Amino acid sequence: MTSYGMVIDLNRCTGCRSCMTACKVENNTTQGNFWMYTFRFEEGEFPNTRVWFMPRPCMHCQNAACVKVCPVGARYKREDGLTATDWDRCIGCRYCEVACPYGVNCFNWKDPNKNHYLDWNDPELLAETGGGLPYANPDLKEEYGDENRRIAGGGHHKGVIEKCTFCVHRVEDGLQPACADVCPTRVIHFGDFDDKNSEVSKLLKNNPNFRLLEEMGTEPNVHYIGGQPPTSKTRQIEEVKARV
Amino acid sequence: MRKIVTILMVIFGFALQAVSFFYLAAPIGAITSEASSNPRIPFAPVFFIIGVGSVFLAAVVFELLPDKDVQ
Amino acid sequence: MRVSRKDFLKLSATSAGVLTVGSLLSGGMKTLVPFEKGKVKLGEKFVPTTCWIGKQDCGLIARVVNGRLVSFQGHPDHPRNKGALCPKGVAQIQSIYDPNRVKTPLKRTNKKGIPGTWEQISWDEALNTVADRVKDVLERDPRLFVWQKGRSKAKDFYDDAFVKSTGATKLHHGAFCSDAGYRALEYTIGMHGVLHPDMRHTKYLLSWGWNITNAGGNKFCWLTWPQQLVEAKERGMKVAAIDPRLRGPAHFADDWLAIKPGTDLALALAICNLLIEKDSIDHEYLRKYTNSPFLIGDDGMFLRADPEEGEEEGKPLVLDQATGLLVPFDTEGMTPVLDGKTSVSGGAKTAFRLFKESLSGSSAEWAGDICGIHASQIEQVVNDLAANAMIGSTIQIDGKMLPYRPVAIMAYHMSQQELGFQALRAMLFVSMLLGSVGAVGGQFSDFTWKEYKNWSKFADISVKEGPYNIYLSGSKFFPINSNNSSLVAKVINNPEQYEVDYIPEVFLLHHVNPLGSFPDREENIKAYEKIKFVAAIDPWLSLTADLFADIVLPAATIEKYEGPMSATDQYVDATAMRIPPIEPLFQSRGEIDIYLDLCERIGVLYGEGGYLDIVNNELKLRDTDFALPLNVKPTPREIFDKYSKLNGLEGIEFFETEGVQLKGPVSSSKYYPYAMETPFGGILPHRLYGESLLVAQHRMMEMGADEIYYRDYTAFPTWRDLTVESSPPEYDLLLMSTHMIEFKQSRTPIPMMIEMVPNQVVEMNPKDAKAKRIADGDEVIVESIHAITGETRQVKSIAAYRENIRPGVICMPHHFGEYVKHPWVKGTGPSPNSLYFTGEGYVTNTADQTYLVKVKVTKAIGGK
Amino acid sequence: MTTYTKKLPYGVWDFTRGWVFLAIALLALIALGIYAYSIQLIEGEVVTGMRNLGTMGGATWGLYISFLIYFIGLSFTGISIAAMIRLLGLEKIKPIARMAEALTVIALILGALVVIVDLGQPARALVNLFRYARPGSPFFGTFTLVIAGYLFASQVYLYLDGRRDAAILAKIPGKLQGFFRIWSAGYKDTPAEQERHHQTSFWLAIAIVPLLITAHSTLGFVFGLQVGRPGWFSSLQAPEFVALAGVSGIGFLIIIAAILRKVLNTEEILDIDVFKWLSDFLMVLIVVYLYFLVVEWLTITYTAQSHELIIANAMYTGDYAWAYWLTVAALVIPLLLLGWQFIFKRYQMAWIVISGFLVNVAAIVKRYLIVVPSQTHGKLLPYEIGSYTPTWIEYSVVLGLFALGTLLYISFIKIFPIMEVIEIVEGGE
Repeated sequence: MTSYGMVIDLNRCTGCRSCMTACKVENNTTQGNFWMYTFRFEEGEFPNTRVWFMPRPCMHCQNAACVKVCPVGARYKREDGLTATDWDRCIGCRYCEVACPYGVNCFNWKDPNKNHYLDWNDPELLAETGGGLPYANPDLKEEYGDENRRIAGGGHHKGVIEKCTFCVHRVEDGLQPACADVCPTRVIHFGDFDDKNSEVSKLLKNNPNFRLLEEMGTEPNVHYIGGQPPTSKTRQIEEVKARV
Repeated sequence: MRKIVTILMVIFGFALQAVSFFYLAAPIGAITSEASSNPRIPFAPVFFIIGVGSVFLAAVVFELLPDKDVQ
Repeated sequence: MRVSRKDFLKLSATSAGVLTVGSLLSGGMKTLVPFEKGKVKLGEKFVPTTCWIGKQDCGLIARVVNGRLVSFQGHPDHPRNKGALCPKGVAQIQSIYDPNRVKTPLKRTNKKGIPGTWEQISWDEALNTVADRVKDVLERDPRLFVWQKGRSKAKDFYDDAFVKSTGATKLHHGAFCSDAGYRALEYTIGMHGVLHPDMRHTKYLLSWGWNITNAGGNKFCWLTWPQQLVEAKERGMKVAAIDPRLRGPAHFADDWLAIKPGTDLALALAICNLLIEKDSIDHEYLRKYTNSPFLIGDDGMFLRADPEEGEEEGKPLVLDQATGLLVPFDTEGMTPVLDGKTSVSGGAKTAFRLFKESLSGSSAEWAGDICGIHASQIEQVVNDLAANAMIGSTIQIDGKMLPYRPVAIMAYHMSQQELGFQALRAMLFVSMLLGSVGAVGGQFSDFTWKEYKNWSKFADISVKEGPYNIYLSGSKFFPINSNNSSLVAKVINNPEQYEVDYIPEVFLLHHVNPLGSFPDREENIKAYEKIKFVAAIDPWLSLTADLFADIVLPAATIEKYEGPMSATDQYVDATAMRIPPIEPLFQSRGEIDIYLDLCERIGVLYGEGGYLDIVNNELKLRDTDFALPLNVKPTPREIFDKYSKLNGLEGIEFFETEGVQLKGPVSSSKYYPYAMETPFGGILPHRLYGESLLVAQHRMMEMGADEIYYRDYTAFPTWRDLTVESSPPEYDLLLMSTHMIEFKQSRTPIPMMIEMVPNQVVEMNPKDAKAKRIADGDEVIVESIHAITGETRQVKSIAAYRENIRPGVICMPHHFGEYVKHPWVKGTGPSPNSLYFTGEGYVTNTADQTYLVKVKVTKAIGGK
Repeated sequence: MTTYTKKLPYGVWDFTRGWVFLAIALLALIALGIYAYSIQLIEGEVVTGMRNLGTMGGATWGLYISFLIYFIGLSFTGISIAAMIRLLGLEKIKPIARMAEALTVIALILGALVVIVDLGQPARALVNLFRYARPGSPFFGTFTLVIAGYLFASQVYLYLDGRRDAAILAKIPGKLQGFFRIWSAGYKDTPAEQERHHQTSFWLAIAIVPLLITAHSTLGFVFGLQVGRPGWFSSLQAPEFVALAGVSGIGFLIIIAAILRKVLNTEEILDIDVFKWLSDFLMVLIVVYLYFLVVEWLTITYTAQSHELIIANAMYTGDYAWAYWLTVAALVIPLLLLGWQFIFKRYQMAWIVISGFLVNVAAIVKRYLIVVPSQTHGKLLPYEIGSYTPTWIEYSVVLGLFALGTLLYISFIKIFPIMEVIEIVEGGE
């Protein structure tokens, strides 16, 4: 068995948000949709202030609230631990979004072609690129898994939900997710928890660790080391105000 | 006769509901694999609705079906 | 055919001499990712190239699918980024395909000073127009031609060659960066750099104004330093942050001294004083390698031996400990007195003694009051420094016993303050007293100990009588001069005040945007109105170009040949190139192409002393088999092909397939000055005592320069009250500008980044805000005042509560405002540059810009 | 006793000018709704005020879902009244039985529509729901039991109850004669048939009561089972939903009955006793619901679990206080009115109707309070507090749905007697 997951080392995180950007480029997510989000936190009062950072991918919970509530089975668990979203099946009821305690789901409120930052159909650009998003990643529209379902978030269909896929298209290719790959200080470690010799298993074994909102019983596959979970006293600074 | 049809319909209705709810539709409970996101047979939910339908349709049958022994 | 990405990497590894960064572990950073790319799909290729956004030129691997750039990932073998990338590095893909790029050469059709209306013209017409104007002024007076570039994205051989072949006046951006720091280090130890540690070994680091999580330190734009820092932290290094704002050092700081901006000199002096008091100083280093034992006469000059023939002045004298006689400082086998005086010639004292005396008042309490921190915190830092410096200890590196002083300072933009030059000198003194300069784990400032040209220049600082050139080099105003282009603007606006007898006519702006990037915007606008012809080479239409350019030439971004770039991370030596993953978009062209054509049309391309000749020289191709013929116009690819061959590679193909040429670890004998056959490469003695500064001061006085110009030309750094502090009391807050990693060093508006930080904010401590009845998120008016002229400037922005900023200080990040013609910069708010001033009181004694001004913040009435 | 010869009773097939004007006005509103919805279809739901939770700081469920609960709530009455008439033999409220049943059917239709309106991919939904719907999802109940089953059941009920009247009216010549004949399906009103109908409706009633409870509970579970949203996770949700459904339903029925009483001038049939009963019943339900509110308030504030508390503060004192206290007022005032009438046995139509109206205001606002605050303020991670303001699109669509419902109702009145017909005596006396 495989059980993919992440170990995120808060000690090393500089909050640079490279992971967020790499995710956006790799998955061509539209404006306002952040599958990966890095919190920038502040605690305490001057001069006893603390500033720290926390990347927040989808937790790919083993006991995922979103999967339970999905009325049509568009959101499902794979044997390898990934929580997948079939963007061909989703009916856009957004039940997964209200059910998820981590706020990782992104709905396509708008036609993605009208929501990709710049006018990619500018005539002179058209002559160069033939139109459409120039850096469109071809892997995203493929089918993945034995079930052959389109879960790599290539759709960005209007009226469909989407979220972090752990870059399933890269993982099935033997690569790690874009966020883990790009991280300047190697904060994000991706691997198989069922493999006792994997980097992530070792990190987990050798470090005190926690999972977000453990009390929700969602059994996240994303573990944190080198820090403490945010409390009600933790203030977010420089928050990204996602807009469509 | 009329009673029988009606009762049969009711039984069939509830049975169909139960079966489609618990066995034909996507399994309830822990979801660990892609399989559990699909109904065991396609359009299982329709069977459930048919079940509900037939239970109440039984009432119509009960009232509308001509009663031999009255004739 | 299917090549696996794995092979691709192996290939690069092997052909680079079986070196992968993995094997050269720099700071133990794991380099190759746990997973390798599987199959390369049809129509897909991976092109190794070099990032185009930042300053440190990270290695990239561009994924190209059917001729389209799809993504960038970090080059796993590149020492500087080891497979990682910063947010801009990843996001630049958006700006490459940005439909708002300048697509064709443009010619202005309306009057200057207002947003331009443009006519698309052919390259021919554009180049000819520029060439004619340049030729015209060159014939009349080369001084009328000014060239300026924002930042060279590689070895600047090709623009240097242009400047030299045309004799243009070259302006920099450095005066707005850390040049005062460079000058201080060049003056004191002859190194071209500021302050950084030997991260592999440092145990205690003073992160002095280093914005760890957002901005670069010395030499690197950003990524490499945090990489080495986290490794060092995990190794157990302790970090004390000296910063008015904790956002930068964040959780990496073990201690936080929330110092008042602009007072670093006082703190440094106090630290020096305390170190001397508790005798935690490296006597041997100070005696052997600095001028601290030199005897200083009461005129402030060195006592010198009688000049031997050939010398115009004699060797400085020291006091021989053994004999008590005055002997030349370099007498063999003699130990000079470090802290002493002599009765001869009216009681001369050693430089060190003078320094000690000059510090007598600089107690922890004294500095604490000035810097707004507790004396105990300063004492704590001093104790940690003393404890960790382990003065006298040595360590074996590559079989050599070297001094081991694992304490250092990381400081870079610290010099952007009124006393910047002397502050950096004083900070360096801390390391010098501890003897950590060049020691293992100690204080470094450049990657190799090569003498920088200014070292000898500064031995005798020339102060000429006017008339001066437009940036006043060697003037009585700014004898040490960092060539501040806003000061140039001021000069252009009042030439006679600065004894300048001409005004330049033709400006060529190479990806530089003075109006957008530099304070002071008003001065610059006024100046540009006086310039007859302005041409811009730029992929985007900068504010400057939009308002004042006559011709705009579209430059390519990453899609061009450029280089060579050093790829060193200070421990591993490597070279890289920028390789075009796709053809230049639109009608844009690489700058080298542009300069080649321009020079040809100006008539300075061919022949001796021509552009090609200088290129040969700069790339060391001259007089080799690979020299460029001086009568044929080469392509950039040919130039780099020759360069590659010269450097023992089969040709440019090497870089086109591998990207990085790994040359192996920097040998300790190159890295550690104590391991060189002549320590410090003979760049000695280090100038604790700034005799030539004093000389310069006297000369300036003689020439009748005002005190404001000469007051900081002192032999030792001396604290004085800052000009900004003389502002009216109602301007009760200090504005300091900051960098955000989303924008730091980025030269273009990247929508993805702007989305994350959509607008300017005024970060202030809730205590200050509440006192002014300003709520978090309120719209506020920030008004700055010029302490001398009383001029005020205003911007509107939004208040943001921050507990990580010391009360009394507010911060505004840079890179906001409409600095370029682009839909995404609209409504991003003001730039702090519109609040800053330049010129006397707001530049250092070396003409470097300060980013500090007094402001008052009020809640905007009827704000949206 | 009134006798009818040619004319159909209760204004059936009698299109007065007032009726026509009303119909036209309603059609206009429906058109507006359709226009608004078409914009939403083309542009996507960006035109609504809804946004993502988390980084967008919005509410991803808004007005539509609030009204889904409201409409399903309304449907409560029809069936329950009908069932009670059968099971408790409440003959005196028999006159309003059909009004109630019609209300149920139409409310359920609106409920079904408003779900579709909320979906991002309505076309897909129509297939995928029938194809993939998972019993594991609390929505399963809403889609199947509530909307399909419940709708079907109430239609059967309406149909069977109408047969006798259809049979009577089938005797009267006119355009609708054929229609009535089909409806009556050979009903002769023989004692045997009457007996049989009594049996059926009795058993139907028995079968329906559990359905009633499950239906309204499942809707409660849609929220009550969500541990991830502070303010939602509560075993009280289901019973609360049932209770509030009753309150709004009865309230709405009172309004309908009162209006019809006027326009069909049937004061003598719909006498004050009917309304007495309704008002007392409503009063009881209000008391029950208020009890739930108090319990809710106690549990949240007493435990003071930080996230729950944020919601609580938002509702009791913060951004949503206005709405919360409006709800409370709109429940307490009717309670006082009705209670006062109950105690002094002095019943006044005006007060009863006002109460009916107020409790519906309360019901709508409370549904909004159930849906929205837990999304905008119920952040378990330190996201920014969000906000949600519906856009004109959402208002127009909801208004359109209301108009549609009304139109359906008044149309039904025109093709079928809304109250039980009194037997025709040939020739009369």
